[in-house]
Amino acid sequence: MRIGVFVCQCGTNIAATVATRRVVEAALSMRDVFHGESIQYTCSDPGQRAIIDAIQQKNLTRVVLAACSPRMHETTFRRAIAQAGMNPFMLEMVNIREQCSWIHSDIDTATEKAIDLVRKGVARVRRQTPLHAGSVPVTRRALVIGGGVAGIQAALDIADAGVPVTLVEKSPTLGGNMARLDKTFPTLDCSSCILTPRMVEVKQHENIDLMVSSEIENVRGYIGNFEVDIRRKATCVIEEKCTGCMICEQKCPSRAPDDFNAGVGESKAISVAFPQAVPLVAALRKEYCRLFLKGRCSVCKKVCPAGAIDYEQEDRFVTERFGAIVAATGFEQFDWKKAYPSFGGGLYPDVITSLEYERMLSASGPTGGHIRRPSDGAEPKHIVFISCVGSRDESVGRPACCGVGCMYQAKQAILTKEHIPDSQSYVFYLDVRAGGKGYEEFVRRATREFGTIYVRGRVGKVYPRNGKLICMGTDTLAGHQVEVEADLVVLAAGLNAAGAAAGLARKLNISYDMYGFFSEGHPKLKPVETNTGGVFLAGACQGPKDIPASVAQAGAAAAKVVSLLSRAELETSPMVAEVNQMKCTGCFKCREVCPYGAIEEQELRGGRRVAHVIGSLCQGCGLCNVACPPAVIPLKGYTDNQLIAEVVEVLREPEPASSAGASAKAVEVAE
Amino acid sequence: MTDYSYFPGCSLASSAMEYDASFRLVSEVFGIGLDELEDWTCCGASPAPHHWGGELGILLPARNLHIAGRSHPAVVAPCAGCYNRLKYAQYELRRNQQLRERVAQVLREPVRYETEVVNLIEMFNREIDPAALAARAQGRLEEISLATYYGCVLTRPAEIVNFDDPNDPVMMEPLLRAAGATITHFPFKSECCGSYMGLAKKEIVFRASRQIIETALESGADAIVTVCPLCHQNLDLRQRQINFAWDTDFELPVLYFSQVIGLALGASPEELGIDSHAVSADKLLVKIKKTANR
Amino acid sequence: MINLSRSVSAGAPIISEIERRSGQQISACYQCGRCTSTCAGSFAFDYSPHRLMRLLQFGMVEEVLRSRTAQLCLDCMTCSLRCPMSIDVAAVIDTAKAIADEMGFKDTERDLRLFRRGFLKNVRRHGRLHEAGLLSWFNIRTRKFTNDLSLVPLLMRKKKIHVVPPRIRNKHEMRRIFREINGAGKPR
Amino acid sequence: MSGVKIIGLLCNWCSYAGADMAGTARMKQPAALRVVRLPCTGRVNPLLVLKAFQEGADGVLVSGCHPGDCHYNEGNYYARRRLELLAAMLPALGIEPERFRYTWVSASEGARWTEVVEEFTGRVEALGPRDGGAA
Ligand SMILES: Cc1cc2nc3c(=O)[nH]c(=O)nc-3n(C[C@H](O)[C@H](O)[C@H](O)COP(=O)(O)OP(=O)(O)OC[C@H]3O[C@@H](n4cnc5c(N)ncnc54)[C@H](O)[C@@H]3O)c2cc1C
Ligand SMILES: Cc1cc2nc3c(=O)[nH]c(=O)nc-3n(C[C@H](O)[C@H](O)[C@H](O)COP(=O)(O)OP(=O)(O)OC[C@H]3O[C@@H](n4cnc5c(N)ncnc54)[C@H](O)[C@@H]3O)c2cc1C
Ligand code: SF4
Ligand code: SF4
Ligand code: SF4
Ligand code: SF4
Ligand code: SF4
Ligand code: SF4
Ligand code: SF4
Ligand code: SF4
Repeated sequence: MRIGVFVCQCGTNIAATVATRRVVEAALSMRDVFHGESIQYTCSDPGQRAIIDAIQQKNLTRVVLAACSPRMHETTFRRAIAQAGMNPFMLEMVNIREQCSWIHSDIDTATEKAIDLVRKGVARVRRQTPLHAGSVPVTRRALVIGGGVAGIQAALDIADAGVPVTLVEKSPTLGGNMARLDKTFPTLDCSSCILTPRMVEVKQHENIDLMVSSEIENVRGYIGNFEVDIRRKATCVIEEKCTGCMICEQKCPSRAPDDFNAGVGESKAISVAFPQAVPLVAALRKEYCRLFLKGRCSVCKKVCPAGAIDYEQEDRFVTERFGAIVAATGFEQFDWKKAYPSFGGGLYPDVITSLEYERMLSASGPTGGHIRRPSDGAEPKHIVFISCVGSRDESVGRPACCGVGCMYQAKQAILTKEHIPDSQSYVFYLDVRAGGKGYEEFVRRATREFGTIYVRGRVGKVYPRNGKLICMGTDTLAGHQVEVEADLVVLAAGLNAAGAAAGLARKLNISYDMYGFFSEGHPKLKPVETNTGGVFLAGACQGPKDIPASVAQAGAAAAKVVSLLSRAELETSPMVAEVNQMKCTGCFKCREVCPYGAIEEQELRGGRRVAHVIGSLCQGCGLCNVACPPAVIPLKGYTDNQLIAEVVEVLREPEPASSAGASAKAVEVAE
Repeated sequence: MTDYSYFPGCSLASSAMEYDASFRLVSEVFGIGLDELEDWTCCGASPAPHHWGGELGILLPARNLHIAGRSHPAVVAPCAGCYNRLKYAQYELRRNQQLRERVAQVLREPVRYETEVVNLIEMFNREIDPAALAARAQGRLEEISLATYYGCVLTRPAEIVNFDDPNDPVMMEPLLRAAGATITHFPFKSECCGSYMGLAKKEIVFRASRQIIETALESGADAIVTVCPLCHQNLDLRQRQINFAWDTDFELPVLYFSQVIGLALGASPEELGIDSHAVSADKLLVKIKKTANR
Repeated sequence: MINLSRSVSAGAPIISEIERRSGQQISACYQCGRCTSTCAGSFAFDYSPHRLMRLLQFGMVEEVLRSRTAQLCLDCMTCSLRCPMSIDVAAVIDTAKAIADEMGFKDTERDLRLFRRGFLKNVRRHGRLHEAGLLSWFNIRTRKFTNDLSLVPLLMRKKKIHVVPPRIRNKHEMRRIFREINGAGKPR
Repeated sequence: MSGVKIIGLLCNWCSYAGADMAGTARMKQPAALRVVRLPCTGRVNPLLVLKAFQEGADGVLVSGCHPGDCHYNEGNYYARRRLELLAAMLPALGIEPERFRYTWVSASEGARWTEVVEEFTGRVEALGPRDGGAA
């Protein structure tokens, strides 16, 4: 056995804190280590070359690389050593950057720790056996969850590439939040004008199967082969028959909140979400319907000219297979009411959220595009916009920036002036974040062309006085307390992931942050991937995002999906469990714990029933390994032997490095 | 060589006489004729545009511009303040018909306002060939480092005075370099010296001028060169007051541009009025190379 | 406490007058403070230039018109030169000063006003500035008899100060110019 | 130098990534911890923990995904059950239970990881090296 140890300097990232030469010398005194070398940038071309050369010249059979996190570069280096003709799994990376040089300052301490880690790596790689990747066929069909602008874009891009897509949207229509917006920054083009044609395209696309009023019930499987149960919720309307004539809505006697209009205005128990909805069908909400609550009505059924009403309808479940999944479930505004009693906590009808205001601005909204105070329907003249409500506020546990507030406030102030020329808008802000292309210019227009007064400071309190809402604020620039007697107050409430995103994340096996936003694989290098293979992210479900960014990310996710599904087969990880059937007692404790149903019974020739791991299903969690009473189902790459050796070696006091041993083997330190 | 109408302004006729003397001397050497405006009056300086509605800020310079219109195509105003006032009046008269009528009404004559207004730096640059100057200077200033100070109103507002780059004026440099002098890197060349606050609000002058002197010294200059009598007053006449107020011990001579050119030509400090400054220029003067007379 | 909903509309007429006369747009200022950073006089002001702009944006006209800033500004235009939004701040302040004069706000920086008035009176009388006359007049009026006295011997020695005032020929024209301007508060 | 050595058994998907994040953000930490990477805390055999103590570890820290967030759906539930049992056994084996900790740190919680390391190292240092363990 001939092991090579390579110690990366990562420029000065490692070398400034870890004496890499000392690490190499220490490594050379370890058993079976025949080569030691310190490399400036190992992942660079010459760095990889150096490893390959050393393997070939010194006939190395195993490699330990002390560098950055294996989560970063393990695949890079597996590929490199495979090029040298070695089995790619005979590599062990120990992390002396994230776990050493970057978190310690003292060179001796860091070097000593790095040596311990190398010793651990050597111990482990000595017990490594060559592994060979298998392969599984890929299902050439994609699932997009969420029908906002991001989901629409992703679905269209994938479908245009010829890959069939199922788009699952939980509400009765496509469009998401963008459909609620009036005009959009920074160009002020009309939201529905640009979105509606895309929605229609989805509906008509031959490769897209659109499922509205549907949700994901359950996800099984893994990259290339997911099996998903979809719940198609009962709407009591037969989608294929409904023509969207809205007669039912007109005649329905039961009032209901208007979800689409963000609660501004009212709707009916049966309704079409909005006139441009796609698909244009009605949906009935049983929780508001007189028939379901009191047992008497059926008006809609009587009036429907298409005979589309079916009160007996029940939730249906369909199960489909997909090779890849794009989550595009978007965002919702955080409920500010509890967190901000100082703004009335929801008691003042004229304190509204920005999304509610969007509906008021929109010509298709409940006020027909007229700005009206909810309390008395009067046209407001002094409108106060408060930014960062539930954003950048640690006292309410929400430190993040909402990412879009500054921009849409500038937009709303501009639109306000256009709607009511003799109005005056005020924006209370912390700092105006306008990082995009053309954004700063847009904000400047709000002040210069539309006379918006920007006041730098948080509002302390909003309270009613003489029919006005007094906003007590400050302007830190003038150094004065200020107050505005407002007619209407609009809050830029912070953003959360869409409700139930956390539940979906669990089903998809991806992680999420404190706001429910899904975590990307790497903030820079894998912005649309997740840590679960085959699951991608698009739009505001990953974090606050405006439309251009949502669409860009959706396009990127689609490209990832298409490239994944362009392959007929996928390589599977060989780091799976394997039963030593000779010693298996057939207790099947392993099968009980396996989350993937990867363990089956097999009958040996003598009739003995033993466990068998289906390699393509096993995900390598190791639960069975621990559960097995006689310990005969090792997880390859993480065997008990290996783990114990790591622990033992890392705890062992190193014998003083025999310089003789070191010099006996050639020390090569590339500086 | 061209002849110029010459508008000295109040300062050059009194507290800045040495500026007038040195200007005339250099002009004479190069054969530039100076025709002092007949019966000129004050340009209005800073107070005029800022008092009594500001109308005086146009009328006073307009009267002088009008007189200049009688003789030569260009009028030279060495004082930066006068120059700015004349340019300002001209700019406003050019674009405002009503104003022209108003001025005509007061002057009892249609106002002549198209005479070209030039500064002394502009005039020297135009009329003096650097090579000719170099030939006459014979490297007299080779040991001398100068901080060229332009002040504020000479270059501002750029769209009105249209003189050099307001952010980094350099027009003094070609001639000074030709005369052999080294120009230091002087970041305060167009900051304000405190303007006319010397009498009523001294602390502003003390602070502003102190920074200018300090930075000029830091730049390694042996002297500051200026074209503005008010700047000169603040930097030279008040240097002792500044030292007293800030507990500094500056001793940095401040010379007019024309005086420096005069020195390059070999004129004596007395002829150029350098001895009339508050801060002694002796240390600088010994650095001037003793060469053949002009 | 500034009540924005009132001050903004109350200040609007004068603000737009300032904007019209100065040719500047107050709302263009985004409060970066560069004007103040570069101002030679702001340490002596009550409102630094950017704060003065802010007060104007908020319609706080009276504060601005009564401010010492409006009087003390040197009109050096450094702020204007450096403003990233290309606002001629000096012109704004200058206009405010003019309007303050017209509206009779006369309580701030009396000495400075006196100086300017004395200067112009001096010029009216002699046609050209009589520096010695202005100095002694100013010192007597402000009762600061020793102001700049230390400079006098030097000036005398260098013959830079003239006891006899300058004379011009066309004195009536000078008188007429001063007579015919319609500025507020000018001496009759 | 504190002189104690701590073994960290970290799930690749959550805590190992969280530790990476802390490193990337250069959050300084005490140096006593030596990390062993595992696919899941469900792979942690209690015997491995005992082995670590037996070999002289002064503390053992197991950290994985938050409950419900396991990359393998439920691995951390199994881990929790097993490790709770283990923790209960430790005193009988003469090991102070404070020397063992089982916790959750997600991939985005670099700061929390740093706190956990600081807090746990502090705790183990207060107890000092184990008798008969690493000097
Ligand atoms: C007040 C306001 C004004 C704005 N103005 C602008 C602007 O002018 N310009 C601009 O560029 N951006 C603007 N934005 C941002 C813009 O709204 C977002 O960038 C955009 O809507 C994000 O699109 P999305 O598809 O990612 O998410 P969404 O629009 O939120 O769409 C998500 C979709 O997924 C569905 N869904 C959610 N959960 C599930 C689930 N579990 N299963 C199935 N379906 C699900 C939802 O019903 C929805 O249809 C504004 C935002 C706000 C709050
Ligand atoms: C000082 C600074 C610090 C930054 N720090 C961060 C940070 O900490 N984090 C972060 O996320 N981002 C940071 N950024 C931003 C980051 O650098 C950019 O987002 C990123 O580099 C953009 O990558 P790119 O490939 O689009 O462009 P580039 O990196 O500019 O690459 C463009 C390439 O195209 C080549 N090229 C140009 N024209 C042609 C042509 N006509 N034909 C052929 N080739 C051509 C160029 O030579 C170059 O190699 C920073 C930027 C700056 C300026
Ligand atoms: S391999 Fe890792 S540690 Fe080495 S240079 Fe590359 S990034 Fe840095
Ligand atoms: S359900 Fe019937 S009445 Fe209602 S919209 Fe559809 S077709 Fe019209
Ligand atoms: S049954 Fe009656 S109440 Fe229910 S949705 Fe139909 S019309 Fe409305
Ligand atoms: S985008 Fe603007 S409004 Fe939203 S939190 Fe950030 S700074 Fe505040
Ligand atoms: S737990 Fe072990 S012994 Fe029992 S069936 Fe599975 S492999 Fe065989
Ligand atoms: S390691 Fe074992 S428990 Fe985990 S997936 Fe594979 S077979 Fe199932
Ligand atoms: S013009 Fe006035 S405000 Fe502007 S920099 Fe000069 S002194 Fe300051
Ligand atoms: S420099 Fe211009 S933009 Fe900046 S604060 Fe001053 S006036 Fe406003």
